[in-house]
Amino acid sequence: MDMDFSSQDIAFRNEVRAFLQNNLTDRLRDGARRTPSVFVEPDIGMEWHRILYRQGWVAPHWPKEDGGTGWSPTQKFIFERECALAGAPALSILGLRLVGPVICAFGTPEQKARFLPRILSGDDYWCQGYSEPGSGSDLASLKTSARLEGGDYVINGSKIWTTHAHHADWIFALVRTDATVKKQAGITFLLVPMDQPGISVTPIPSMSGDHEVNAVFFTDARTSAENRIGAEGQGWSIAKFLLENERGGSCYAPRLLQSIGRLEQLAQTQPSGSGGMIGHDPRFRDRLARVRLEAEALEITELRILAELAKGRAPGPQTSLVKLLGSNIGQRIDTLRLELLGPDALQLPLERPLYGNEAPEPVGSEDAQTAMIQYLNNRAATIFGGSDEVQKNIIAKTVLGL
Amino acid sequence: MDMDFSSQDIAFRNEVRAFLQNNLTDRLRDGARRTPSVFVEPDIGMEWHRILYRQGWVAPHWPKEDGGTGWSPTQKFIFERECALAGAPALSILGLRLVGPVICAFGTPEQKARFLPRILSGDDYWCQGYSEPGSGSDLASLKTSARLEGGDYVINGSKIWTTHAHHADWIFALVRTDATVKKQAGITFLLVPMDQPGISVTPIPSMSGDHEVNAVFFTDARTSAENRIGAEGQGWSIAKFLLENERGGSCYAPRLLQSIGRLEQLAQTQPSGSGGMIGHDPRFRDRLARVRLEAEALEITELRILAELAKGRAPGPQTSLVKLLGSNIGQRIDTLRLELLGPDALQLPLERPLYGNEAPEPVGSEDAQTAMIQYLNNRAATIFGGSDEVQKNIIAKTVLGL
Amino acid sequence: MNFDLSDEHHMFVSAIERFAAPIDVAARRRLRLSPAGYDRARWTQLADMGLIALAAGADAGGLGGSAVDLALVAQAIGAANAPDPLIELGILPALLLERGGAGAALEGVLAGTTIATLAWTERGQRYSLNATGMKADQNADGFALTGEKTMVPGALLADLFIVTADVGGATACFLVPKDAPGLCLRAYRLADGSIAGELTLARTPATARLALDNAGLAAMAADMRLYAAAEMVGLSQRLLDDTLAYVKQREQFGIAIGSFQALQHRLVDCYARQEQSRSMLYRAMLTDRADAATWHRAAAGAKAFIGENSNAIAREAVQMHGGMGITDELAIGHALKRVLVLDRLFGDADTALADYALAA
Amino acid sequence: MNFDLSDEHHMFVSAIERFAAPIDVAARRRLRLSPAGYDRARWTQLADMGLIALAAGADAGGLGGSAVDLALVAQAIGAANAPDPLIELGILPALLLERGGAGAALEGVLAGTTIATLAWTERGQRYSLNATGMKADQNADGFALTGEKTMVPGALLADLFIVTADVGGATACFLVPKDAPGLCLRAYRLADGSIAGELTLARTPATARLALDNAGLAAMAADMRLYAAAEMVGLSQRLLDDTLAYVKQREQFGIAIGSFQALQHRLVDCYARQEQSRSMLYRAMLTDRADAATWHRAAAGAKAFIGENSNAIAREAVQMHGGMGITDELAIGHALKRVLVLDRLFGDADTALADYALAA
Repeated sequence: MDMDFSSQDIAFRNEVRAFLQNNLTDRLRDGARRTPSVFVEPDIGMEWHRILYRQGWVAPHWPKEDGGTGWSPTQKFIFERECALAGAPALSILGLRLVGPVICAFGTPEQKARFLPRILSGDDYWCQGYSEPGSGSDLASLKTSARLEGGDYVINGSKIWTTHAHHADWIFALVRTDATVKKQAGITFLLVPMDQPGISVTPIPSMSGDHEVNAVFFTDARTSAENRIGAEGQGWSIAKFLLENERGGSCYAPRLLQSIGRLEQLAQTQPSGSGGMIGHDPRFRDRLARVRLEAEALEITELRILAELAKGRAPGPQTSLVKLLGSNIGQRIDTLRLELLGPDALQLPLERPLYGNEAPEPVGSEDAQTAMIQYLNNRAATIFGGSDEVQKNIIAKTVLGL
Repeated sequence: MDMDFSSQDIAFRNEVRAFLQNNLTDRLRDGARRTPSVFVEPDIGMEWHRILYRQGWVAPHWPKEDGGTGWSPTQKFIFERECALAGAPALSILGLRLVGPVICAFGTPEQKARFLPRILSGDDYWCQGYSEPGSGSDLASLKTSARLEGGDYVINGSKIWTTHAHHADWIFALVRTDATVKKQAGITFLLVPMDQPGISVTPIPSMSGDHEVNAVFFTDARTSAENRIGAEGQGWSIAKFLLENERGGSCYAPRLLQSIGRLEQLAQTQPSGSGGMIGHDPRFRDRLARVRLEAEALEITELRILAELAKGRAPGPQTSLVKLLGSNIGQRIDTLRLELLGPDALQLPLERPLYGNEAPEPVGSEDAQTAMIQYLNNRAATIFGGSDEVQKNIIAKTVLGL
Repeated sequence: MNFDLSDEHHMFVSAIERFAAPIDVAARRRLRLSPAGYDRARWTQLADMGLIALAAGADAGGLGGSAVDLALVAQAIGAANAPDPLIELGILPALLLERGGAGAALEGVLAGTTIATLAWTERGQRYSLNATGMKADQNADGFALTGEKTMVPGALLADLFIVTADVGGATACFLVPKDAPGLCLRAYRLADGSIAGELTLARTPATARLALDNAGLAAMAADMRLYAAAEMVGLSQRLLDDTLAYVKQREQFGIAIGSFQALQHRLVDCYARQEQSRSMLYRAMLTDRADAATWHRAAAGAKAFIGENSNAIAREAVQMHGGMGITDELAIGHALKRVLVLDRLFGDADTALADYALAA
Repeated sequence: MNFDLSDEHHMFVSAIERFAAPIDVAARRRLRLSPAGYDRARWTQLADMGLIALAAGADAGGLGGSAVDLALVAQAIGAANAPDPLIELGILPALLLERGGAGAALEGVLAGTTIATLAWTERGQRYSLNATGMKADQNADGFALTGEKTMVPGALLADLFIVTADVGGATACFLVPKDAPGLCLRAYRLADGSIAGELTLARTPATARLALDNAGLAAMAADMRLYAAAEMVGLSQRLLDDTLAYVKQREQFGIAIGSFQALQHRLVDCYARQEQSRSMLYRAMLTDRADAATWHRAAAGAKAFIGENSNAIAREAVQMHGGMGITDELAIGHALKRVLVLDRLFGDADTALADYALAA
């Protein structure tokens, strides 16, 4: 038993580190650090996207022939980890992790040629049309309909929680093309251009004051039948393929440990108000230590999954476990950050972005300026991408056999 | 709004206090304090029972005409509270709180005359035949059968978790007299003498080393048809009446607060091993404070229920809430006691009783000698008398309307 | 023993309900997004209802409400998810000005014509009441104040600042009007949508010193802890009620999500927390005030206990509302944010719990 | 990177499984209820399997097992719910005697012919390794010991006591045979059914002093924390496995109780705890030992973390077993009690967590 990387993997890690050192600018790092929403703002995210694109590293999860890197699971893990440790912006997963792999797996050669290069280059920005007002965890009950008219699908209905719809060029959407069959069997997967009169986007303000998600309304919106992925009625199996990717993030620990390290630093400089620093209060100190232990354990849990992957075994629903643990540990960190930063952490600025020249002056510290926004936004971590309740149902059934 | 007792109630409280001062001997108090099992041992319990009997105070929950005290809900509460505060032994609830009220409510005049005086005097010790190996929370699925032969019921089957069956003169049992009807409709409530060849009692050792509960086996055991309470098939409604009484204990807080007070004292004298006392460790101190707050809140929750009762309103399923909270707070106290007493709390003596001349010498302190036994025994608090899960189902349905 | 509301209490509560009813979530958002985070005209209405005057005795021109009255009012404000900073900008200055003998200022506060606010928080002092970053120097004309304060409630509404400052090692309270020389205010938004401020004074003359010592400040803090706890009890009741209603109507997989046992048991835990919070509020507000230490301890314990419960209920309310819970379009998010602010008013849970434990 | 067991590890684990299999719960109870709480013949078998010898290097007559080997053995003991005090009476004295240079005594310990135990706990010192209640005085013949110890493991089995004592402000280890003059032992039963003792020495001559300073003792404690954590991981796996099996077959209301969603979600929480515990164990046992501080910290953190998780799983296992859970007739109760003891071996969760946090 050992938890060491091979010498080849260490050489790869050093290559990644050197690349990050040379290409990850302070502006990008600052933008990432001071973006308290779940998704990074497109200006920062796409700048980093294009740098990685030029390096050929933007799509580690794609097949090599479609523009992927051809990395082993361990290399992918190392890359993700090093990016996290270096404080790189998170890329938008919508094109690269969600619709991209779907097109790679289910698209025709023509669809691949048309869409994949523009996802890689960052020329197209994507959003996801899955959830509907009445269909959250019970996704298969979705109602948005599409009917074929000539060579086009005509789409009516609405989608909700559509992240960055207001930035997107395309939406990939699950639609109902047959209402007469079993609900899962009547669903089709369509790619739809956003820039058309049949689509309107309404912001849904979050309680943090951010505008990330939207409602998207389709009123006789159109897309060519050529933009259907797979066959009619195949949408549900494509959706499941995609959800596995969405839930497949298996590298939470590095970012969590980075956040904890920052709190440990801050705890040494924040006065407790009764002499000494907060970090010396055994109650706070122990809470922070307990979260660190949880994140350190998660780091190994992730490595254990990686070791399975590297042996060519499917990790299966263990990704649900990582999602469950990672999001909950993140929320505990958010709570500790609020505690730690005291009265200053109550500020909730509404200006965005909080980086760059236009950013408002923080009250107290930059950490305090974003602490509340992070706390509020990150309540979503246990809701979106498969809620805690859904993950627990999955694990109970598939892992525990209940 | 106020939380004060009336002057009449205060006069009553003073009367109870004076009585306790004069009658609750050190031997009884010591026996109660050093009995770490859920039920007090009969020698201690029955001695106190007989003292209360002579005073006419042994059955506050019975109708006055059957030997009850005629007290108001507030007076009953005050009595229970003062007994707890004075460290009086808990009486066995089996006769006084469980079968007694059933006989008062459902018994014939002959049954009342035969059984009630001997419960009051303590001449008969009772046990309860409800649960069966296959029927726990789902009590109505019980299988022990009784058929009428001449003037006797002949009983076959088994009961489990029968507290103090090895001390009992009588058992009250739910039996199936008709297997052809809906399961609840075929149940009958019988009183059965224990001293007969058809009954055998097998101890079930608890993990604390105590012998409190038993399995009771019926092999053609007999009881006269005169010992049936209510009609054949009425057993389920009687059972529900009785369970309401069992769950109806609404005075947990005084004993909990007594236990917490004891821990607070101990925390000032137990060295932490790193200078100072455990009570000065802010982590332990805060945990203890949090439990105290929980118990202080429960005290008012109990008073709020009492205020409803005193106005003649039925408190209903709020007793489930008190049971749920009281048992969980008790378990938190048990955990803190183990923490507090350190290595000494790991002792688990198997000798019983731990009071009186034959008692083994404690290691470290008397508190340490019983801490582990209490911790282990009190795991039952959230299981017996309606488990946490059952209580939550009840509250969800009847209070929250889910 | 009686835990029923009196007729008079019912009257307060329905008055607040009527006052808050027109402010739905959209209106609440608009109000909070306005530059001062609140509306002065609405404040006048609140004062006209006598709700601020409740906090002062009849001799001082008030209505002489008891701590029980004020706690029930605060609870009703919470239950209505009302946007009104009654406890910070109404009750708090009224208590201080009456106890500190500033009758003239008090009159305006009770009438709602003057808005006064207490500037006590200092960055380096966290939740402590001891002023060290603001010094008061005595001169021929009285006192001049120099230093910094943060998290001053209602910064853009206030006409009058009550500023705590160090005078020879003790902490005293001074009155400083908003247009005083050397006063500089930087406003910022808090989680509950209100506007707080960083206040800098440079040799700013105080118009008066309140007749209030450290013990008087501690008593005010105990009062405020009780009222913050009371508002949180109201808020968590609202959060729980809204969540129960939601899980009964929201369907997934063809059935109401409230029929899922895992949610049911968690909702029972929330219900148990809420009942315990309410009991703890009653305990603290009915505690005999004859002995200051006992009563301060009860208030500290109640705030720590209720803060923890309310936060837990708020988090569950958001989780069970799913995506809707994290928007700004339901009462849920607004109530959660207000709980976060109140939980830190005059000390967070750790601070209040330590005060409770150490006072034993 | 590789988290699979090696062939050799598989061999250890199956050897322990075979050894433990005949000891069902009834046999375990009988063994634990016997006067010494254990059986010397069984101990000899354990030694014959080489499990004690694993703890010492080849030079010292052992099999030179690594910390990983020993942790996996301890985990297997836990998973089998075996009644064998391997870590306290096997690994612990072997480590101490080897590191302390007591070759002759070590030989008997590895062979299982001598049972040695460490007497370190003092009532007034709680979980601290500092001896203050036992003094060693040097005289012409060597050292004489006077003082008291408590919670000495395996008190009625031990032939040899390794006693920590104060020598001029430092803590040192001395060997005292069970028949030494002035030695007095009072045996008592612990929660896991083993027999511990209170040891009193009165001018009792030590036969040797180990070549071990405070740092050596600290290293031993770190090792023992790892092995206690490993046994707890095994125990909690057993508790979880048994509970999963139980809820699948136990029916109430006509269906398996494992189909109730509230239990399912709690079992997922237990599963998550168990996976995290296992990861933490791997982390600690694979931590590079080159830097003592790093490795001691990892062991302290692992013990605190795993202790908390194992206790939580044990409590849920009892609750979900209902009445059966609180009897002495299932592995559940036995495993819970062993977890309670191990969780306090060389420091309870608070102590270990503080050591971890303060070493940062």
